Amino acid sequence: MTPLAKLLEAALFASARPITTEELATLDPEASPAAVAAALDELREQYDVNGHGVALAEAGGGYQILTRPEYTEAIERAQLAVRPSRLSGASLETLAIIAYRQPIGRLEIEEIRGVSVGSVLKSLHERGLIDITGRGEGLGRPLLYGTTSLFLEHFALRHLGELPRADELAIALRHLESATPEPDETVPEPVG
Amino acid sequence: MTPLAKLLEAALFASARPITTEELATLDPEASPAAVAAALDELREQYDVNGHGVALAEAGGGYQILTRPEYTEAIERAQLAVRPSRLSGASLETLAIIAYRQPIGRLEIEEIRGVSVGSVLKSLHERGLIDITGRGEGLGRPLLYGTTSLFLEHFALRHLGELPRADELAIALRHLESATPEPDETVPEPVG
Amino acid sequence: MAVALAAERGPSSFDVELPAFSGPLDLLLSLIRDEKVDIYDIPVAHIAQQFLARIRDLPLDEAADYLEMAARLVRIKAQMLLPRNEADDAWEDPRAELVRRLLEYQQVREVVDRFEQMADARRNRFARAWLPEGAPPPQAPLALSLVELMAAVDRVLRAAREPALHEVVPRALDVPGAIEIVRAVLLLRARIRWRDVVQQGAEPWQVLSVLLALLEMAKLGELRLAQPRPFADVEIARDAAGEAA
Repeated sequence: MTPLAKLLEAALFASARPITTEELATLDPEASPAAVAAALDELREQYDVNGHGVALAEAGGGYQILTRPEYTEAIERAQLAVRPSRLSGASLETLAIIAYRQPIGRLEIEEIRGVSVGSVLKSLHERGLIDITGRGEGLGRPLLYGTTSLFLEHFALRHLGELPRADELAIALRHLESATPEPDETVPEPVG
Repeated sequence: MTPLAKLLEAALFASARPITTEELATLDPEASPAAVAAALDELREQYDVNGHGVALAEAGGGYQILTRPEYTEAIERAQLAVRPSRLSGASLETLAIIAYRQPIGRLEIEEIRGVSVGSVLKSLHERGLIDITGRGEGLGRPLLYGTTSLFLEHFALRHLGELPRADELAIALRHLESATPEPDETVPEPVG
Repeated sequence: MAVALAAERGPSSFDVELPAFSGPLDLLLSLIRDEKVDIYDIPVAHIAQQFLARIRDLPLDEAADYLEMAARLVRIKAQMLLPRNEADDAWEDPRAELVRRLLEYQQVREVVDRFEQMADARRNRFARAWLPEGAPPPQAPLALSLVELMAAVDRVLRAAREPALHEVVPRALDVPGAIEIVRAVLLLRARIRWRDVVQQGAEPWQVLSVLLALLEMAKLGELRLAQPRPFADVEIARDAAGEAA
């Protein structure tokens, strides 16, 4: 392996989170972006061709080393590491809406989900999957939410452009967008 | 690499602590102690002979994978060059009020912003952008905040008088603050 | 959350079943599927009855979201019963809004299914767990621009001055505001770049406002604009004539 590939490997091993290419480039000020890209290719090949228990993965705008899925069960059985718990359905629904509609306020999410989402937003924020990205216009200047790089990592996405596209879904989003603008002003009368 | 060596590599990578040979043996119930020892040798050799940025190390009665010491310095140096972080909208608004209206207490900031700012003040203080500059008059002698020299440094300003539109904005903010709560107070005097 | 609570309460008929739904829309979709009805032609009276039956035993604190939907269904049912003129072209199906929401929600569920697959694939791979000890990593340097600070002042003034009214009209361009910001920054620095006056993640109206402001100021001779090569960052230079301050 070239010295640069070794350096990148050491840096990736020293981090639990993905490292962006810009950050990798700062490791060796002499190295050109092309050289960094070549070294990453070299590392990937080393892991894939030579046969390793780990592999180079891309997520959240950066690179990280992850174990190969075929060893997960054995590692968990030996109690050497534990898989993180799954997100609840309520969290996933909220996250899906934020991912596609960001920046988006709480009321809008509640309008789509039909339930209040205060505590779900709080827990997603605490887990670092969403962040407050600004304030909206209008009454009370509501907080707006967006997804974080940890969100991308959680779903092994390189960037938001890799989200399942609307036209891949059974019901096209465009269709709905055009019908959306009507705010739900006609709140039903309380039934007496 | 043999399947057992790959499994050991994945486990050593995913574990938060060094793993003993007994624990390594539980990964594959079929593997004999001799086979585990041979796989460890194979992994060590793979790292040493092929040239890697990491190495197999023995410590605390167990094994772990460590980055090679010659890369430590470069990795630490690169951590210093991490991506700059940005202030949130709420922090910026609070900082702006303090910059133009210092010295100012928490309550006055909250009157202008309409939300509580306790945690925002704490984080601005931790970042060294604001400091406590004194105590105000009145109930409880509230702490007063002002900006620091680090704040000026960030904007390459020599003194606060160089802030754009300093007079105009300071007056505007003073209006807001005194106009909001007390209806009995008259229009503030024009500032000379 | 609701799942755990209700499950603990034991096997009283609906309690156990209901929390499997993540909300009233989920329950409604499931009813539509179970009853094999056309989502575009929902028999509201029947579905509303089923819906009410399913939520009857929900504890009040959990039922609020469901009750709102129940009220909506009852209202739609009533509207459907109103006599209407056959020739009335303007008649709008009272169910239209509900159908729209159901379709939208169905799409969310579909995305959730995909998300679950993606998350499971990622969960099956471990990241590095052991990390070298040492001093905590230094705090990342702070990116802070004067433009951001000025924009914050603007927001403070705007938010505090304007009575809290709901704005329905989309945000108009704010060229004068943008001119003031560019002017303030140019007062301090003779040469700036596009990035210095447009915040990261700026909304289209903000970008447009700055663009128009720059063109206007260039026309007035306050600044000069240059782009060294295609797609390069636009350079903004204070014009000697505008350097009055």
